[in-house]
Amino acid sequence: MKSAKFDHQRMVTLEEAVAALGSADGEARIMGGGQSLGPMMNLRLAQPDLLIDLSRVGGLDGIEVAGDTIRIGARVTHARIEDGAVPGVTGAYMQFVASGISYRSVRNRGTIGGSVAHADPSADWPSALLALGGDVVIAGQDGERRMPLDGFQIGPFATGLGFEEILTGFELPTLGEGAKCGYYKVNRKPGEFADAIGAVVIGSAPRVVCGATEAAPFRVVAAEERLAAGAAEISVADARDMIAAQDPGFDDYDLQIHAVALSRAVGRAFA
Amino acid sequence: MADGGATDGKGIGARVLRKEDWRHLAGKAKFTGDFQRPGQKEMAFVRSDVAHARIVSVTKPAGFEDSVFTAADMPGMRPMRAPSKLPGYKGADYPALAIGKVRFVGEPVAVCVADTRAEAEDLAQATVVEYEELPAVVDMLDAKAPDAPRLHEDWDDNLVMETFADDDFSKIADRATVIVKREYRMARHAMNPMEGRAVFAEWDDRTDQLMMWTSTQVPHLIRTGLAEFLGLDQRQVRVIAPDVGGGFGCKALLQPEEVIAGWLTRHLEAPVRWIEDRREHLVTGANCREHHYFVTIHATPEGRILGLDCDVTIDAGAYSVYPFTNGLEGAMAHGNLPGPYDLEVYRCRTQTMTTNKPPLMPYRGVARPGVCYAMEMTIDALAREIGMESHLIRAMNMVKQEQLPFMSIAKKHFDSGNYPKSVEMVVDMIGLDKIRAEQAAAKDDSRLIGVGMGSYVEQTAHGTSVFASWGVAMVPGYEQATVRLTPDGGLELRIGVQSHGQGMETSMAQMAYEVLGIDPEKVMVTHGDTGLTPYSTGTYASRSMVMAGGATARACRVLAERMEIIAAHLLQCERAEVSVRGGKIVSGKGEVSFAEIGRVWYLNPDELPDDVDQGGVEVTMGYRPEPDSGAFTYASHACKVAVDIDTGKVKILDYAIVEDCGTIVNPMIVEGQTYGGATQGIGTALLEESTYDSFGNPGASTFADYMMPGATDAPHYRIDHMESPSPFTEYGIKGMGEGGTIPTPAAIGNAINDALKGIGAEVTETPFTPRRVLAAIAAATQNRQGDAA
Amino acid sequence: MTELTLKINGEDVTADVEPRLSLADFVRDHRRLTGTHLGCEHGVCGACTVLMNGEPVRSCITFAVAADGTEITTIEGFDDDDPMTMLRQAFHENHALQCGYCTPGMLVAARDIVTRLPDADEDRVRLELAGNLCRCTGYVGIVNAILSVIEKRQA
Amino acid sequence: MADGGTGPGSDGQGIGARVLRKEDKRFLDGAGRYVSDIYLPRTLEAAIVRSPVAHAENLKISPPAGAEGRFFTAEDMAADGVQPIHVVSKFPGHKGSDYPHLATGKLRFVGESVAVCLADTRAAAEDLVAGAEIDFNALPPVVDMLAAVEPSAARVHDDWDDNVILDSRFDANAENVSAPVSVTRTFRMNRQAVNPLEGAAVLAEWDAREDRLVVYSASQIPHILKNALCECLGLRQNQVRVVAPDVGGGFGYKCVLLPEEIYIPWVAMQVKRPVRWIQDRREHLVTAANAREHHYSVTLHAQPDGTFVGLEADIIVDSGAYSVYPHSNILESTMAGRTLHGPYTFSAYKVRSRAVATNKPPIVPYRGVARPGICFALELAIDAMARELGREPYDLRMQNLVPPEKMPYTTITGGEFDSGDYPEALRRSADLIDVAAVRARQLEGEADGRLIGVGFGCYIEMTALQTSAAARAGLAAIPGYEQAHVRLTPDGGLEIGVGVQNHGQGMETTLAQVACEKFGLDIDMVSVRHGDTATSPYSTGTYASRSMVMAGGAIARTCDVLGENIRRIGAHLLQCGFDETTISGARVVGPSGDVSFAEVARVWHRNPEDLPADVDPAGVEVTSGFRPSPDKSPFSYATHAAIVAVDPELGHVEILDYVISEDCGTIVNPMIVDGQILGGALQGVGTALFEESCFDAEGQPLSSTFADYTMPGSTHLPNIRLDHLVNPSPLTEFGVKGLGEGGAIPPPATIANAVNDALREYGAEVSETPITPRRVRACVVAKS
Repeated sequence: MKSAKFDHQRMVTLEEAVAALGSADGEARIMGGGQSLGPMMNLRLAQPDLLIDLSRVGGLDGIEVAGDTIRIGARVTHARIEDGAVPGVTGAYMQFVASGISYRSVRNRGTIGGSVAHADPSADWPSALLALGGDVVIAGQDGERRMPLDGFQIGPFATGLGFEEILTGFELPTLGEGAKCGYYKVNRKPGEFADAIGAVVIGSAPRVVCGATEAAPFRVVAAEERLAAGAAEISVADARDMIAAQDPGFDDYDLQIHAVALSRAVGRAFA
Repeated sequence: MADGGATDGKGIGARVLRKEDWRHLAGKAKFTGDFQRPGQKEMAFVRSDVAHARIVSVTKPAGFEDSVFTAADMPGMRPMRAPSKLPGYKGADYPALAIGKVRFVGEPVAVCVADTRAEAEDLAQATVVEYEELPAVVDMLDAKAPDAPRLHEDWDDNLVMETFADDDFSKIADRATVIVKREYRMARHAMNPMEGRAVFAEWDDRTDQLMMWTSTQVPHLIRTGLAEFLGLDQRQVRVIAPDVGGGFGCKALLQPEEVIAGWLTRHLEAPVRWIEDRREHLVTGANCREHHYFVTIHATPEGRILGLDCDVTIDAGAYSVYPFTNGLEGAMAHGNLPGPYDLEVYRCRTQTMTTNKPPLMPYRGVARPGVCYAMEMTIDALAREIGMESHLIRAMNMVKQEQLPFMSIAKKHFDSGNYPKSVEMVVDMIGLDKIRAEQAAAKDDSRLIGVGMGSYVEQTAHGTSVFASWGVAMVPGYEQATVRLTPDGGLELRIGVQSHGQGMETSMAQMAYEVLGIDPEKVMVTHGDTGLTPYSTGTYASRSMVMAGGATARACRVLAERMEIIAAHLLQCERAEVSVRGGKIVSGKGEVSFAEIGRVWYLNPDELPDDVDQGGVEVTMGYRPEPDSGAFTYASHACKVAVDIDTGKVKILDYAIVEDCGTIVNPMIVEGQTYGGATQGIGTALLEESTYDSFGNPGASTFADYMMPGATDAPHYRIDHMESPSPFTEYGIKGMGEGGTIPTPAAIGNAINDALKGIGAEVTETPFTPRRVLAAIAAATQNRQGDAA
Repeated sequence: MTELTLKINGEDVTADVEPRLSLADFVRDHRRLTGTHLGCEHGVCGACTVLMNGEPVRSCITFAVAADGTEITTIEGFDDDDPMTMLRQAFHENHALQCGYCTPGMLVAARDIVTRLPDADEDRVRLELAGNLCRCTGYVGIVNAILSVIEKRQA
Repeated sequence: MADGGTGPGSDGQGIGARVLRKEDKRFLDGAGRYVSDIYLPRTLEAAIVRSPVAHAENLKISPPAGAEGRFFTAEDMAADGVQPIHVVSKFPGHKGSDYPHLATGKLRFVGESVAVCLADTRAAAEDLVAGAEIDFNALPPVVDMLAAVEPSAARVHDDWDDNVILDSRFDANAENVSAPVSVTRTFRMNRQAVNPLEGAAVLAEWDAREDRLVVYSASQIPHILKNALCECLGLRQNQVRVVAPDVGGGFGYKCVLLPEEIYIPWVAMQVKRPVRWIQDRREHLVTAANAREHHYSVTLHAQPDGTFVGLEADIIVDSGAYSVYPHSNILESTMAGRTLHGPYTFSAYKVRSRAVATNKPPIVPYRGVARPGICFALELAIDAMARELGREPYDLRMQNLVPPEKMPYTTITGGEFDSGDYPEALRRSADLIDVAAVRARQLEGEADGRLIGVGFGCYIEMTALQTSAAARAGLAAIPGYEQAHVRLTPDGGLEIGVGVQNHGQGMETTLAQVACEKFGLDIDMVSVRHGDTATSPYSTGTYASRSMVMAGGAIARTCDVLGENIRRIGAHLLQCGFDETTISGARVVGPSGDVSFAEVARVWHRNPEDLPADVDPAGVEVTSGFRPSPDKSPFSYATHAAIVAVDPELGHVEILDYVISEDCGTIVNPMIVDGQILGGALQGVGTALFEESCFDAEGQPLSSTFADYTMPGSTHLPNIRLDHLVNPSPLTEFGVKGLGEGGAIPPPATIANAVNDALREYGAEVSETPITPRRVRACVVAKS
């Protein structure tokens, strides 16, 4: 079970990296920690012709608070977040999410940027960050641009990134002390990809996400309205209706566990 | 015979072609140097370039301190110690790496480890050893001087050991009116197997064992020695002798390099190997023969030899070798000097001296080439003295067939044979009368023809009691063999001896065939691996065919009984009605193949009888001849030479051999062993010499200055066999691996002296180089001129 | 081929490797450090766990080229390491291994637990071990061994 | 006991001692040597072209570009005269089928070997695989075992008239099978993979000096593999050597012959270079989805008072496409049919068992072999009966277990239980789990809304398969007299050679303990060598929980013989009579003194001049053998009990408590016994809750990575509480019984019963493994 052949280029600047994406013949992929891409390449499910290695590119592993946003570099590892590198309530929420991602030895290599760019529907960050809201920071040939997390992921393994663009980081809201966060992941074994995710962040306005679907994670509108109206819990039965209303194509069991995840995420937010 | 061997010519006596040949012919044999392991390191040695000195300091190359090891850097590695119970024996521990002092040129002082041999040699070259030189003891006779320097400070002389036999000569004085005195020397040389010594060591964590592939004749002895000197349990050592490119004795002993490799691989946690190069071999392997004799024969005018009086000196080098010590040569000389002759009185004193040369090792023939040479040359001198053909003296004085078994004056228990007959036969073969006529008719007085012969008895496969009497560290007992029937009716045969050219993978299979009638093709002979084979002291002393062959026969007979029990059940008949015949178990009611037995035991045990031996179809059995005083092979060699008295060059014109090694297992192999041995004897007689200058520096460290016998030096041998089975051994087999080397120097020396008898010259020192021949002629001419004046 | 310079068990190593060569195959087949085992080659079983710059990583899904400039420690590189010495003894005494195949990765992960989480309790230890599969022991001996080392280190 | 270990000088390293494992150090140092760790110069790596479909015909293969001399197919093997694996059985009506090493004409399961590609690296070899093209006509696959028995089903083997490999009946007093109270249920235990952490691995070369093929393989049965290589490749036994070095777990998967173990060595002979193949995890999960998969419809008949009367069952075992060497493809179905009764008394028995062929990998005997399935079916039926009768499942079992006073007990199908107290095991586990407390807690209910349940599972396990039983099945490997080879080393240590293979069971320690028991010598002086046909006597190998009983017994017998020779020499050195000597503390003890083994060894090897005249020339190296007498098997047994919490919303099951009361006779090393049971139990938990090799309607495997196949992990079991009964077997040396497999047998039954106890208010019952959240939810939903 060995990867197919590919070329490997180590980049020193983002500009080089973007240029390499453009000039590559065949499929070029950005390699962050490689913890998602690595297994797929060993299984030959992914066979890029060129891997662009960003490990030497500066400025991708910073964490800075600037007013009401926290800027997090794409190359920040899950392990750093788990160890509390992100401050405040936002950090506490992200710390909880990070600690449930795979295993420590994977978290030491895996990066938040890689995870979101890879856009595996069952991964944690796409759902967790969607609940937080904020922007994705993207480098391209015309320099840097931002894209809201809302709508960034458009399907399984599909995002709004252009072919010649690189995800360089995130700008996330710094949640106030009063903010409430709840995250509930249904799986059978710690570290496994999720069977269902419920993510709830109540900052300025409630954001409720149903994740680990066949497609992209989505916000559950009815649930957000219910919470905005002051509710402090959502029953499983109600959650089933709310999710079903958005027609995610679940069978009864999937609908059930996503509803339970949502209901229990709300429970955790108010616990 | 009770055994079930069929008689279609694959058993004892058959000229079976060798099973081991093809891998060598295909270049696929695996010698120690052919092994590779990941991360393996190469060893190279810093060796002493002085014969005798104190080590003042060893300076390692800067930056490589961890890659160079001296004895001080190797805790837990003990000097090799080879004890002996012989009275007065002084054994000197042999340190694998020199401790404090060096005692011969080439002695390992430090070992260097690197990824390649070249890099390791770089380190050796860059390592500086400062010596405080001491006067060297180079010659064994000088070594006896009271004021001679001492090799070993704690000794009060340089004497390793003395033996005495001292009969009263007065009782023969009135009859023994002819007294012939001579002095002889046999030079030191090297054994030179084409594959030098080689060691590959690796620690196997899975079995918690030191794995050592080494070019040895005695894997089980090496295992025991390594365990002893590295402080390991025996179970922690596995020694494997893979294909071995010749041994001839120098691989029958534990080598410093083996101990060092064992220590290094364990402490470096990496495989290490050392492949001896030819220069290393010629310098550190200059370790055989080197005897000196004063011989006096007391005889009647009719040529009856009544008494033999001899002082033997043996140069044993600096240390005692494990396990056989450096006293073996002296003890053997003492016991074998009288040869096949029936004497009345025997006085013999052997002195084994320690010198600043490599430790003496038992080379093919062990001492007997020296004693045979001294005795046989003196017999010819007697013959010339009394004007009688020497073969008549030999025949007259030899132990007669009707006297056998016979206890010789040196306490050798001769078993069987007809010694004088071998003399008569070889005289016929060489055509003595024709040669005499040719000599008489000779016109050319610059090319003199001579004829000479040599006879000997060789004690082979001598067992427990003999070695015990020498009190060495390793006494052979009951030789073991394991036979295992395989599920398809084939046979695995495991023996602790080691085959390195003797063809045992074939001859041992012939033994199994003789007992079981199983095709040698279906017999796999496994040897040379302490992990796979039962214990054995190994291959030396011409013992393997007698001992391991005997054990194989015994084990096969037990296996036959066990198979018969199963077969009787399958045939529904009585145990007594079945017997092994021709690779089957047969009875009046039908027959069962070995394959059928294998199938039932392994695959369908539900068909086994209740009285089956639960030990199954794998048997380990042992064997020792009774008595174990040895089987005595003997032979007479005769040769015809031409001596060019202008150049001193000697040419062998004809060479005849009559030998008797009892029952012959495989004539092709027996003849091969004899020819090879005789050619090594020619090397000893005419060519091979490890010379030393007065400081103990070796003068022959390449094949440019060390002469090996080549195709042009070896004659077309003519051989004839006598076959007197030994009454003491399985099938009457006697050992014969060494014999070929024994009488050659004597036969050639006698032929030269026969050629020179007109001049009155005699050669008395091997090798008989042109220089020595011319010197002898010059000396004789001077004497005559002296007489004339 | 890509050139690669790194430290393995304290030794400087330079090599030319195919980019597709995994770090695990590099240490095993090129450096002959076979203590690192492959159990799944997709990052789940943990048998291939080694330290990169002191942190445990999956060598099967980390390409050798990604280890350029790092310090790698494999199971062969812990001979003078106190926590590992304690863990080895504890694994031995608690029968924390049967076939031994998961053991090297298990030990590297265990070392991370006892050093990073000096106060871990049984539940935490089990949670942290979730990324290392053992098919023989039922994890009982392994968990007990790690807990006993944590206890010793607290004393 | 007369043995020396128990005499003075014994330092507690013999039978029963908790000796730490001798083999640990190398593994802890990362210095174990598995097949993939062995390096041979010039080795070529193999990758395999495998079938992409479950069922097809007219297979055509076109080699990839640049593969000249590096690409091999069945045609090449046939041209060389290589024989296929043909596994026979003596059972009447058994349909045999050859197992082709490489597919010929037909493809019968996804992952079946089609061709071998060689290159300098595995990656390059996989490049070749990707370049190979195979063409075929797809056929309708036979995927489900129930559909497979339908007349309309496609045929896995064209020359068969149906897919039933063997249809066997095990009726006894069948006409009286029914009784007033009956419960009928159907159960399914799904297919899974064995998943040793080290997959299969083969490295082969022709060794010119040994003049034979040397095959390194991760095998439990090196000698049997050697037989197979000789049969298939037409080599003489003395032309093959098989080495099973360190092996990373086996569990049954490695006690059968794999096609790779034949064709990789054959390829190595063709290219005249070493060739290795290391199975990767995806290959394992696809081609080794070959364990369990039973279907039962069971009716249990009882008197109103709960006394069991009759047992009726129709069993189907999905045996996959081929028959494996040497254990065949009917071991599971026949064992299931014959021993469904478990440890209970029945007066009537009416059981039909069928092995059916499907287009899936050939079934292999996974740890527990059939018994996890039958235990699951019977024990769940018993709980159903208990609910039917309103009885505590615990009481009902008590009432029907074979009581100790009936030992030895002949079962309704003619088996014989040798010894034990089955009710006591149940009683103890019930006390440990505290049924009463669970009932009380159930009344209170749980704060988190989960449901609590308690369950039991009882079983008996026939260990150390006896000769006659194996002969009845006509297996290709019939165990006979197990051999051991014991050699006294020149320093008084022991080297022991055994033909069984140790891959985690700690035999390098436990087998050494047997010698310590006999001689009382320090265990550090004993080395146990195994796993190499050249260094060990013949054995059918390690399976059927037989090694400790058989190899241990053989070592004991061999030590007795060696002990006599040692005493004879010792007596001579002590100048006393042979009969006056005993062995104790590695010394020969006489009336006036003693002499150490080291001294005896020195005399034999180095100073034989001091040997007595009557010494046995066979010396101090002995091979002897052992078989239980009479030729019967010892039965281990246990009761497992568990408390679970079921999350009715998610269907998740958590094990809160788990206890085991077991009896494996005399315990050689308690630490290792516990380790075997605990490890087996977690595998049972995997079967119960997680592990499933799913196939779609086309027979495509859906669980080809650990992402789709859930392995039990460190969080899935609390610390099990273990309790031991010790009733020595009358049949064996020291009274030991086998125990390697037992732990894996009852967890599916125990956990399922606990889940059903938790769900009883819903009236819901799970009846299929693994008990996934989806399945739990399904039966909750169905009832509510």
